Amino acid sequence: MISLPIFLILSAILFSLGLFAVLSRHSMILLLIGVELMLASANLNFIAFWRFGPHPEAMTGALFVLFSIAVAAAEAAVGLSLILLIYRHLRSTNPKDVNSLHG
Amino acid sequence: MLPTETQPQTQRIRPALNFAARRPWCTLALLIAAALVVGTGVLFLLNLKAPGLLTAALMDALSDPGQAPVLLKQGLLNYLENGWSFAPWMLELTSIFMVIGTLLAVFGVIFALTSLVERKVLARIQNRFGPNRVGPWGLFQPLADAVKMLIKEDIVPTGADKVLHLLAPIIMLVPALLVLAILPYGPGMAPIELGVGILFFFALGATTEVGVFMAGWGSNNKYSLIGAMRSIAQMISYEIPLFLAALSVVMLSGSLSPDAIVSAQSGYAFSFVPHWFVFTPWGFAGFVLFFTAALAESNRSPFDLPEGESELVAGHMTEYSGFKYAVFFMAEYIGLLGICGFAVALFLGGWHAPLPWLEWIPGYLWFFIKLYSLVLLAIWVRGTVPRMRGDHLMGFAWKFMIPMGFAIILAAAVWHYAGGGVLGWVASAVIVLMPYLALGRVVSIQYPASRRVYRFSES
Amino acid sequence: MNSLSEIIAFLLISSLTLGAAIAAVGLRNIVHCGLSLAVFFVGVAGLYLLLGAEFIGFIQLLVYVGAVAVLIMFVILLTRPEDEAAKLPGLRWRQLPGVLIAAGVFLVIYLAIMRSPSLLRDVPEPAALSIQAVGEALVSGHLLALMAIGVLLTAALIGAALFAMEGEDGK
Amino acid sequence: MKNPLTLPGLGILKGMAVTARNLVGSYYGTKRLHTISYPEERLALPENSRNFPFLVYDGEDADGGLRCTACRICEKECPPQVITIVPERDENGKLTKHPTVFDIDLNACMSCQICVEVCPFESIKMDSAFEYSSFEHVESLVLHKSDLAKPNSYYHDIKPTEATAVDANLEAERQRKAEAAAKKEAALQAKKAAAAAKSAAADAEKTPPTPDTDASD
Repeated sequence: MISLPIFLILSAILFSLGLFAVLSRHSMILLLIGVELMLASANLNFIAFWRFGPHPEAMTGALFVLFSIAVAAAEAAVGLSLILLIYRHLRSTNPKDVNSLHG
Repeated sequence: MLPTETQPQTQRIRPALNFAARRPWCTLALLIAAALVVGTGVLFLLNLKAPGLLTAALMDALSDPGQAPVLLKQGLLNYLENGWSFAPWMLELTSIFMVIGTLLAVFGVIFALTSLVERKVLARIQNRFGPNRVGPWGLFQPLADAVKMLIKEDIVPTGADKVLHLLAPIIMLVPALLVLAILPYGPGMAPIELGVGILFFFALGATTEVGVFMAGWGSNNKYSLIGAMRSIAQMISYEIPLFLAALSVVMLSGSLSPDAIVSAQSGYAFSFVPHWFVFTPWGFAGFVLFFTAALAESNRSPFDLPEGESELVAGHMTEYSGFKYAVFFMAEYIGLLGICGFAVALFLGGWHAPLPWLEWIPGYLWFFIKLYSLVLLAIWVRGTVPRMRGDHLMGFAWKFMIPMGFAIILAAAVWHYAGGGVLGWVASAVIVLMPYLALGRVVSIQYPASRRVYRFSES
Repeated sequence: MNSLSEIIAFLLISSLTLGAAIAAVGLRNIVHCGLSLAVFFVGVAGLYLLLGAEFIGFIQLLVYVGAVAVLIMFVILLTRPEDEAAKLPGLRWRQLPGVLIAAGVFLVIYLAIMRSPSLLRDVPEPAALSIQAVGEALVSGHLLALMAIGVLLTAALIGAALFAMEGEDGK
Repeated sequence: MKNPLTLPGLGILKGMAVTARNLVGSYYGTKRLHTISYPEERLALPENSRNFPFLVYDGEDADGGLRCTACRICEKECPPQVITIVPERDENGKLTKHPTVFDIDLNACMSCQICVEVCPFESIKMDSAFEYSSFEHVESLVLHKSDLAKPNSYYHDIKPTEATAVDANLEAERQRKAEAAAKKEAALQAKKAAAAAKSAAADAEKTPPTPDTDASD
């Protein structure tokens, strides 16, 4: 009963939720949370494919997730420090306020 | 009323406690009698079916004290299976609950004992008596504390985030308890033999920070929030040296499983020096580093400034009272016990006896003796070292402990490739000592210890 | 992977993950969003454990719950506007395009999954992810990627520290 | 770090040695211990320790022997107004030199000792007892005359020097009074004698003494 499609659908739901947060929420922190959600859903896909794939002994999915986690950590650190920097300049975390290069 | 009356006034204390306080031995005798009656009853009930198997289980356990808990559990399960014809899933559940119950009982007793011993030892260090009122030598003090905690009013601040305020102590306690599940108490006696035990331990340590944050933010109190922020910053900083120190052991034993690491430390050099990692230069340095970082991880003195009374009341626990505070307290102590258990497994040889002719003492006893020695050491340090200042704390973690962690890893690698021996000893000792002296010098120049000048209070 | 206990575990963990994810993107109090994200990460780690990747699961707990979620919470507290409570506006009509796009993406992925019967292959449970094998793979076949990750992490660390550091030339 | 060869962290080890010495040493001998097990053991209170006032009586009779004369000076002087005195009246409604009611409300007493300073009869003194804790205010902490009255021997027990000085004072006062009374008596006698002599002389000069005046003498 529990098989690959269930995990894929779960991760698709998570991905859509993340996408919604990125597109529609008025806070850069929530935007980042959305990105984290999408990354996590991609990781879940990788692990699910590793588990149900034809060659689990190659560990490709698992290793990719390891690297992905490291990259996500770096992304979160840089993204959050950028948010902090923007907040110091503009006293706001709303992406709509970051518009000084807006023509 | 005559003011020279010598009896302390106890008429309004609850009758049961009053009785216990005045007649400790009588109470103890009553408790033992009650336990005997209940135990006999249970034995009688159990004995209804297949008594032979039960006695066999008991005899089995008595015949081999080194494996007694395991044998007793197996015997009881066997008895339940054959005598009471339990279904497999019932057996599984019984087995799980037996382990959980034993663990909770043992660590509950140790926790209660520690809360008393800590106060006694600290008092003696400060040349006081310590708690000695409730029962003989104050032995029932934890009981009185528990009753006091439970009957206190549970206060939730008006502006608090009620859900977070409620969840925080639970989230603190659960990881602390989960750590106990993977400690190797004896040969083959780890409740869960997890291949990635060390990682499990660090992952649980990381989740504690969320609990601290929830407590700090949910209380809607500035002291709580500042204390929580300090606590989280400190825990993140000190997690790194903790991990680095553990990593050296993982590198040399080639496993993340606590059982395998303990097994890697068996045997004796010259038939009296045990092969524990603490008896190597890098291992000794790693142990000191691990223990220091463990003190900081469990927010204990001298790193207890998240709850520094003088400026932050009680840190993230400021707004907690009654049972929730008791849960925090318990989480703190169980966390300390767990982290000390890990130090024992990683560096002090786990359940192995320190001398070959002491091997007749069961391994789990050795484990708990070592565990408790570390707890006593933590109490001793608490009684000695004053609280650090915030910038010193962070500077110490990032400028001293983390570089030392890397040096220890290097030393462990050199030890591995030199294959121990004199060369390994000298090389790894040099690799550990040089950064130690250099960094110690840098740190002590950067944060010079100077006599404090009192501008107003001293004439 | 079809025993009753596993199915119950999957249902529990996946509903926890989903609920936490919905809370993380939908709640109005941003601190609650951050905490829900932490719960979401715990749920994903649980899914990894369920899938037999213990090592990845605990790494996920360590990195995401211990570091990323806490970092996000720190930033939330540091960027809290003073004048108003940390409340975000609720769902509005102009957020509809976002909802529609997300729903569309989900629909596409869902249809793609449903139309690939090859995904339904029943495979035996693979051996648990052994750390020795992972370590050997990391330092043999994937050495370059490992080094690149190391460089990336160092650069990100320095960059983040530089960004967050208050500069000499004002804010 | 003055000496560059000093190991970093040695100070902590030294400190731990000190605490270990205290830990072990406090079990051997009581020299190190700063505290005592209070209700069983008690420290001898210093003689000048003071807490709340009490009333001194002489002799065996706790009520009759009170030195207090119900002059109500202490009642007037008490800053927090915790003393209540009702003087005794005899059957004619005349004030006697004895209190019927002498209450001190310890809830508000601030142990200032002003009552002791102003008492002209050395009657109210400061007690050193301190175990007054109770579960309510009125019954246990408003002390009445019977609670307050303590014999002079108790006063000698808690404050020997002061009590001896007070006794000497009282004795001197008594003697001075007795002397003054005697002097007064003598003066009166002398005056009377002089008057008698004068009148006798006058009588002798003018008239013979009347039988009345003779009888009065």
